[in-house]
Amino acid sequence: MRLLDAEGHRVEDPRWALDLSAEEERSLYRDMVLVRRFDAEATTLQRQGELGLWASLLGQEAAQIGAGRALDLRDFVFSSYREHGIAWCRGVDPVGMLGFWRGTAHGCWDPYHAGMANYQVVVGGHALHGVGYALGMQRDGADGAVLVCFGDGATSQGDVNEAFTFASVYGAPVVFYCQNNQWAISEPLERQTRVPLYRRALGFGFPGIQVDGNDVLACLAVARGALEHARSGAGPVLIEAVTYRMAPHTTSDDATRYRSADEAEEWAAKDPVARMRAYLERTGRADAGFFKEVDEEAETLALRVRGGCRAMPDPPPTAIFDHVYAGPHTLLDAQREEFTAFQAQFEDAP
Amino acid sequence: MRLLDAEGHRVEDPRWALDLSAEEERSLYRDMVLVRRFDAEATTLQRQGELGLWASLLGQEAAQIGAGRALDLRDFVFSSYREHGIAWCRGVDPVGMLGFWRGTAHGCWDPYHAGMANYQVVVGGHALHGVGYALGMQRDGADGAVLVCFGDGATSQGDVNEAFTFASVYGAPVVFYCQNNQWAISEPLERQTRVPLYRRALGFGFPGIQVDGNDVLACLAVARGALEHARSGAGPVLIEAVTYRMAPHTTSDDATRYRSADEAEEWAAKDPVARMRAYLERTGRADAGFFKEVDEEAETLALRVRGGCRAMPDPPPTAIFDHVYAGPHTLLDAQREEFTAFQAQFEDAP
Amino acid sequence: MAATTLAQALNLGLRKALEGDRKVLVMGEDVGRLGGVFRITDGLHKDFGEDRVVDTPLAESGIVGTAVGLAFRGYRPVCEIQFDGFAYPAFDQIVSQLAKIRTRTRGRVTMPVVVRIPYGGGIGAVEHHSESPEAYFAHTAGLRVVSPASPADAYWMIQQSVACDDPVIFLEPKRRYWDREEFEPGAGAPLALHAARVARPGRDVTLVGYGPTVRVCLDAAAAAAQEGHSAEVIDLRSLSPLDTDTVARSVARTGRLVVVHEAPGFLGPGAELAASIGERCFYSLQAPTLRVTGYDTPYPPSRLENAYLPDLERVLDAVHHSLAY
Amino acid sequence: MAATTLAQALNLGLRKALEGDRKVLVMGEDVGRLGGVFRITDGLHKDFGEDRVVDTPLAESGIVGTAVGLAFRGYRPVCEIQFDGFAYPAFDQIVSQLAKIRTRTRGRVTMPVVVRIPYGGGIGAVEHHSESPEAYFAHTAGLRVVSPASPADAYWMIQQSVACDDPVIFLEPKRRYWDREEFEPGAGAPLALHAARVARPGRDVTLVGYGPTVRVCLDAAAAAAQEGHSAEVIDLRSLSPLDTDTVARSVARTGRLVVVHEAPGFLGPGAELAASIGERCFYSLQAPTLRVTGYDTPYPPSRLENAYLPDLERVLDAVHHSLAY
Ligand SMILES: Cc1ncc(C[n+]2csc(CCOP(=O)(O)OP(=O)(O)O)c2C)c(N)n1
Ligand SMILES: Cc1ncc(C[n+]2csc(CCOP(=O)(O)OP(=O)(O)O)c2C)c(N)n1
Ligand SMILES: [Mg+2]
Ligand SMILES: [Mg+2]
Repeated sequence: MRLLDAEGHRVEDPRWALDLSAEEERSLYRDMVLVRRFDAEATTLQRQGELGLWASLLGQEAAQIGAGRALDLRDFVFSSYREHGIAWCRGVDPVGMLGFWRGTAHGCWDPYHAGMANYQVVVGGHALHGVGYALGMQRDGADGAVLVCFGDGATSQGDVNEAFTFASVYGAPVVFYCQNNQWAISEPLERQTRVPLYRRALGFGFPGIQVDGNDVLACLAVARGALEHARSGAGPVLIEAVTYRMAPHTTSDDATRYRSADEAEEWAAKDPVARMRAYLERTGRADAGFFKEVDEEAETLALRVRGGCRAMPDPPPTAIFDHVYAGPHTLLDAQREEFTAFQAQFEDAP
Repeated sequence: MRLLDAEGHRVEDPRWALDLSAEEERSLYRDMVLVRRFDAEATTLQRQGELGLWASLLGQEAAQIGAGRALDLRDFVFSSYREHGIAWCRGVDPVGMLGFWRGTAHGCWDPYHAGMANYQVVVGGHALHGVGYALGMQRDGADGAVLVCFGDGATSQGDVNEAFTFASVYGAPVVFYCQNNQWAISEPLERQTRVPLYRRALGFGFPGIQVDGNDVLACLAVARGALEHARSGAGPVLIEAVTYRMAPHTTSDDATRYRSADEAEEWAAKDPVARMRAYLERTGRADAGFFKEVDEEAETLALRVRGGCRAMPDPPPTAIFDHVYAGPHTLLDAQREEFTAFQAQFEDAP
Repeated sequence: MAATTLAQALNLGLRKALEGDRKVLVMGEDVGRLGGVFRITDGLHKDFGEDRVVDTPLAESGIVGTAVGLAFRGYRPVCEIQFDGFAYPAFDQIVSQLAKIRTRTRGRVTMPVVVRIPYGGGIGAVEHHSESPEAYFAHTAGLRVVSPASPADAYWMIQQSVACDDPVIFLEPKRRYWDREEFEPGAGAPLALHAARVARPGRDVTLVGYGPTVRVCLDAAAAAAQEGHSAEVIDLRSLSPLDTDTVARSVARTGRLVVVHEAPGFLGPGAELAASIGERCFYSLQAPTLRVTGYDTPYPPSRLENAYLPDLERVLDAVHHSLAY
Repeated sequence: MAATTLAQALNLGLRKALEGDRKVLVMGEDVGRLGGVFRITDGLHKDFGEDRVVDTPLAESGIVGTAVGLAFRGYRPVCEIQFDGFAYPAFDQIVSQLAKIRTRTRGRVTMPVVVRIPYGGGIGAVEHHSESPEAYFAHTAGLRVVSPASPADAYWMIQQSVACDDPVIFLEPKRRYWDREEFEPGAGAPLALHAARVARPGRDVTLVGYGPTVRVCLDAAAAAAQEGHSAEVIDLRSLSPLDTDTVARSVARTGRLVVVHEAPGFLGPGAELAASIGERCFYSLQAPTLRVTGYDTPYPPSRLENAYLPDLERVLDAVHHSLAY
């Protein structure tokens, strides 16, 4: 499924009508540029030692902004560690996202406030959470849906397939959103599947659809449709957004060990941000002033992120013991006390 | 897929030519009668306290004998706890099968001798073993295949789905054989899936086929075809044999709590043994003498099983410590010594 | 006031929990129409409906994983794992998710999930139906682990566990399901969920058990009494946190400690008690803490389980050894 | 003879194992072309081919489960789990299958499978990348559990583990991957796989560590020496079985034991040592066994890990406490 071809020509697909104002289209572009700039800044901060690690979304901006903008306040998201663009759409402060990568907290935003759970590191571990949350919505008579985001590699995990079964059997309002970025660290798609991933859903008894993940309009249209389907009580949908991880897996990774420059180049030509820009330019929906404005906004954001990250304080060491249990716990309470006493000893020292 | 209709009329299916001699067909019937009799005897032995538990295969004779007879010496089987009929076809002594249910041993036949692993109790736990074994065959250049047997309920387990992925990605010579007997203890098929189970395979990129599991000819033909497919290097196949668990889940279960007499009756009309008998009778491939002979053989078998079971000795208590490790292990070796000394104390007592 | 079995007491307790809070759900394999293979949820499906008493697909990770999601949404799921040996497919969801989500979210998301697991041996079952996995869970930060040994405790503790805002691994001593006790459901006030209980007072040696081995300890104490030794029996009731105060108070008096459990001894709960009581009661201990436990082998076939399980003879032997120091 | 890192030593050992037996396979996520995220399998894919150094689908249960099947067929798979926190999805296959198949089949089927797990903290990583799951495995009958602390041990122990006919959980102290040592690969005879080693002799107190904490113990011993206390340091090397003989011999002389590990203390390896040494050395112990361990919390975010991990100060403090008894 595609609504913009690689050169940014609008294609019509009668099944997926999408009627956006020029302003809405510009704002999709704006979001993509901003999260890309944020992402680049985070990579820099990692190189400067401000972050321990960063998993770049470079190349996946359309997939994430498209799906992220299809969501509304009724919905809830469970994602992996790479969905900064979705978090952005949920209103999570980018500086806030960095705490996890800096090592100050495992979870750095309020899930209920954002309508999105914190990053999940265990590949596939959150798919069942999404289904469970959706079962809760079902029981509550709520009219939202859950978006569960994971990668191509995650489809091999037992938990993801169990999530497919539970969602299908109970007709849970879930949209599974698989960003197939062609790689799971160093392993190409062929190590996870021999057929396109969207087909997995059919074997579990619900619809699967493949979308051009570098086409923000298509991602938005398909995600909207799928969410509507789920919200209406018609059960789960699997979307496979075909995209590309343009950066290494994380800042710790060296992608040159396992993939060719040719491949990277080929996908660079399909750059999702450039494609949307070409569309906006060609159709005259945005002018040079707009692009300049967005670029400036991106730099301002980068500055704010840099400053915010550097200013982010370390939590006090006793935070180790916080929030492990809701109620008292004799063992842990004793350990915290001992710990505090032991630390005090050093603080008293000259 | 079906080669015998419910009344025992032979149906031709050009994709599944099956050219059996009358003798071969009679022997399929004989196997079904014998394992059914064995199964009934085991149920009796359980009631008499000779066995702790028994999982009856009643109703699944065609599914098991059909697949079991499709195997040859090159192949290897990984099964769950209900595949007594498959074990029978692998030449496992029925008395030997009972040790597990009597509580004298967890594994009561030599897997390498039988070409079949011992019963697996963890639902789905063995599917990956089958794939791994098949990967070994592949590396050895062996020309056999692996048959992995499990139930409808097992298809919900993560491990079974991971097995599908591994088998598909590596093109492993495996036939997944799902006996869909409509129930997982008290849960009907709808609690595991909304679509026929054979379709699951398609989503993983390999063929799936549904067969009438109460038709021994069809089961044989389809299993033969699938094994040939796998052996030839063409990768895995999933067979869904649609059958019915005519008995309760195990001797501990009370099926009247969750399913209707109507349903049982409906399936009784599709009895796999009766169907084959009708075919043999109608076509004159077997006469009354044959049926009498088989019935007598079944009684002899039952007698032998009864006697063999009752005579089965308990292992010595020190067997607890046997075979836990291949080599010495200081902790366990010390425990065995202590245990022996402690026991000796009581033996010395008057 | 009739004698109630432990199984019935659990059923009553679950019923109370379901009645008391509409966010409470019961979920698992065969818990619905069948009422569970041990009938612990008998009748609940009929009375509370299939949205609250949920038959799940056959997948333990799926059960616990969706329970985590339901808890995220404000529900209080009570999961049943059919037998101890089938808890392991859910291990990742229990250890990496259920136990850690509260910490991960800095307290923003609570996980009031109960995972009920019938555990232990002695019922003549086949492989994987008789295991004692408590050490795995007790070692896991973020979980609470409890096990009732009597019908009254079962009745109260299941309700306390459901009411608890932390995840609770609720271990049911399956060979005691049919033990009877007279008690008045709803009457009286229960002991705190994590408090140990002196089940029989004594002076010479402290016997500590939980779940299925409390009875074994009581029997051994009775036999020891016949020999003129006074054994105090403590029912731990909770394995995480452990009520070491109660054990230490007892050992401070008796000077001797014998711990009895079915789980393998190596790195088992007995090791922890030996370590922590060793530290707390160093000067009062007259003998090393002795452990009477399952051997460090896989659980044996049922015809050998009597030799595997800690029994009166082995406990008594340990008492003699302890007293001989 | 050049200084070799622990990571390189593992690589050399694996290479030797692959060369020595064509049934040996290496399998896991990213172990092929990438050479593993820690480069432990660097170059092996190129030299031994993709049938022997196998990139697997992203599924840990699948990795261990297929390894079990391969072992059934006569292979000797060496599985890599990418990080400690990702071992749990494979827990059922490890605990209910890998560990038990030999017993289940009455010795007819052996399981010469090695599961390599980089473990422990101290590298500034995100959640799930710094855990110490050894207690789960050491408590599991049927497994052997070892952990090298030095390059030479890494080189030998990985080969011994591959040669072992039992399943071995091979724990690699990831923060020591880059530690260097001079040794001659292939020269000399290795210590037995399950033997502990006195890493530094001493008289006053015994410090026991393994994997990443051996260095912490040695540093603490050096600091203690400055204070005039002579600490003996033992590197356990094996957690199952535990070489309690070597520890008991030391404690019989020193009378004092401090155990140091990163895993949470509650029901951790330190508890087992306290219990078994308490039993073996009851009359020689001058002080209770003290434990310096990770706290009983989830592993904290990396900015707090220094406060979480046992360090010189905490070990020294325990030494002082022990000596004060
Ligand atoms: C259960 C588990 N196993 C292994 C890892 C290590 N790991 C982190 S990301 C990753 C690859 C994930 O690939 P994919 O699902 O395609 O997502 P992507 O990173 O491409 O977005 C792996 C193997 C993990 N985090 N969790
Ligand atoms: C992992 C696991 N969970 C639960 C069980 C308990 N149990 C035993 S058999 C069974 C139902 C299996 O149903 P199915 O796969 O359809 O096989 P069938 O018994 O019908 O042959 C269950 C839930 C188990 N053995 N293993
Ligand atoms: Mg990917
Ligand atoms: Mg079934």
